[in-house]
Amino acid sequence: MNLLYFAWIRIKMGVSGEHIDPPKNIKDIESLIDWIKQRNTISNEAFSDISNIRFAVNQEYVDIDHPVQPGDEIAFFPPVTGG
Amino acid sequence: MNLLYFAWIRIKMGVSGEHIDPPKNIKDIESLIDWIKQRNTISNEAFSDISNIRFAVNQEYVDIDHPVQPGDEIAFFPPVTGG
Amino acid sequence: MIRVQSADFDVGLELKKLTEGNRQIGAVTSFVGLVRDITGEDTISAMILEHYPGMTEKQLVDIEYEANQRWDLNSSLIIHRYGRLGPGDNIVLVACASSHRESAFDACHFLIDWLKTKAPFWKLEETSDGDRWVEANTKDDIATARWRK
Amino acid sequence: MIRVQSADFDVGLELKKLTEGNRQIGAVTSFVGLVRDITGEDTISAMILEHYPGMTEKQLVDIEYEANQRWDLNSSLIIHRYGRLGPGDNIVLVACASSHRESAFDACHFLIDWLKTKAPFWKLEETSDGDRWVEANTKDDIATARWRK
Repeated sequence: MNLLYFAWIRIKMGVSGEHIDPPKNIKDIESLIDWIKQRNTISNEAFSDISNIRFAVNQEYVDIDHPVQPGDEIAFFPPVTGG
Repeated sequence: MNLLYFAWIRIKMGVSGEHIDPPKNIKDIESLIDWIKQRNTISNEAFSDISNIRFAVNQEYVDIDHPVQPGDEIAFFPPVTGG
Repeated sequence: MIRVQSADFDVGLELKKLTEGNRQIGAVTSFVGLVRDITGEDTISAMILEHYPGMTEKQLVDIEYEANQRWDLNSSLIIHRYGRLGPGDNIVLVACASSHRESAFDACHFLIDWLKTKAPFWKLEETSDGDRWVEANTKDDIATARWRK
Repeated sequence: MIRVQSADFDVGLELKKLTEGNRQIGAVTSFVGLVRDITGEDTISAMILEHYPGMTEKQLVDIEYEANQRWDLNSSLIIHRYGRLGPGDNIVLVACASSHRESAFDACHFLIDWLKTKAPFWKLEETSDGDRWVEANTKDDIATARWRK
């Protein structure tokens, strides 16, 4: 599973992405975030306000209950400000 | 009084304009048109369908009951098709 | 600014001049009208744009002034050509620059809608079926009417 | 066509290419977004546009496809820059060509509204008061929502 971070989430995490191998019980974005947060203080802090975070799985916008599986590219970022 | 004709009205009239000195009883566009028409067949034909003619007095759009007076620049043309 | 001319215009250059030196501009919206080679069923070889010199400039100045009263624009431009034009040729350019995109869009749309019904131009098309005066389109009147306050 | 690039673009050239050889095009509407030197109370010295390579292109392709489904366009173009930009620099160009102006206007407006809420870009402003991430604007969500069918 490849995680990608953008904008201030990238800054807070200190990396632009990471390859992870999460436990089997992680089935959706929400449980993935819970797992990311419990790893260390930095991750816990970066994901403290989920209302300001958007998610994409394999480059498509998804909701927090969207399923995730091994091999997915999962991105976390603030609301976009393009244009 | 200067009359100007544009587009198919110009073609039908055979001139792009004329200087006229109409009788005193001509007070508005409507009576001016009646006077123009009674002069000859060409003018009568050119102004036969007033619903397809628009009017401007001194370069501003006006309605058919708009007053006219000596010295005015009065234009007759079809509905515009600019842009 | 408004210009009525027979010469062509360079859209890129005109847009550049419109924003030059003003860094409060965040949005530029433009409309370019071009001569099409077919309308309805006939092929068009040329279009002659006749206008009413003097009144045209007056109407364009008025229309541009109204757009600037209604929307917060940094700058605006209307260029309208007259004379003989061929398929693919530019006819008209309308451009509006503003801090924000909604003003730029609405003002530009307003201007071209009003030009269609207020600018004293008449189009004569030279077609395969002979010359033909373009008739005013009631759709244009409807488009203009929606801007009435 | 869509392009995501750090290099600047030439608006005049891009619009010319958009209509070249197609004489059914009667209307070209374009939007250019530029970096402003002030937002709110702070002076901006530069803006860094970060994006999500891969997803950006995918979203732009999808948005352009939808516009072409909804409106009868002859051609369309989206160019979005990324990287470090200064005040007055071009950020984005959206252009739509059509036989008629309403399609060109609506499609162009639709595209920029959707870009604002769907294209995965994030803006970091370097201001006199320090660096600051630009926050998403609820006005943009509202502008986008009105295009929902």
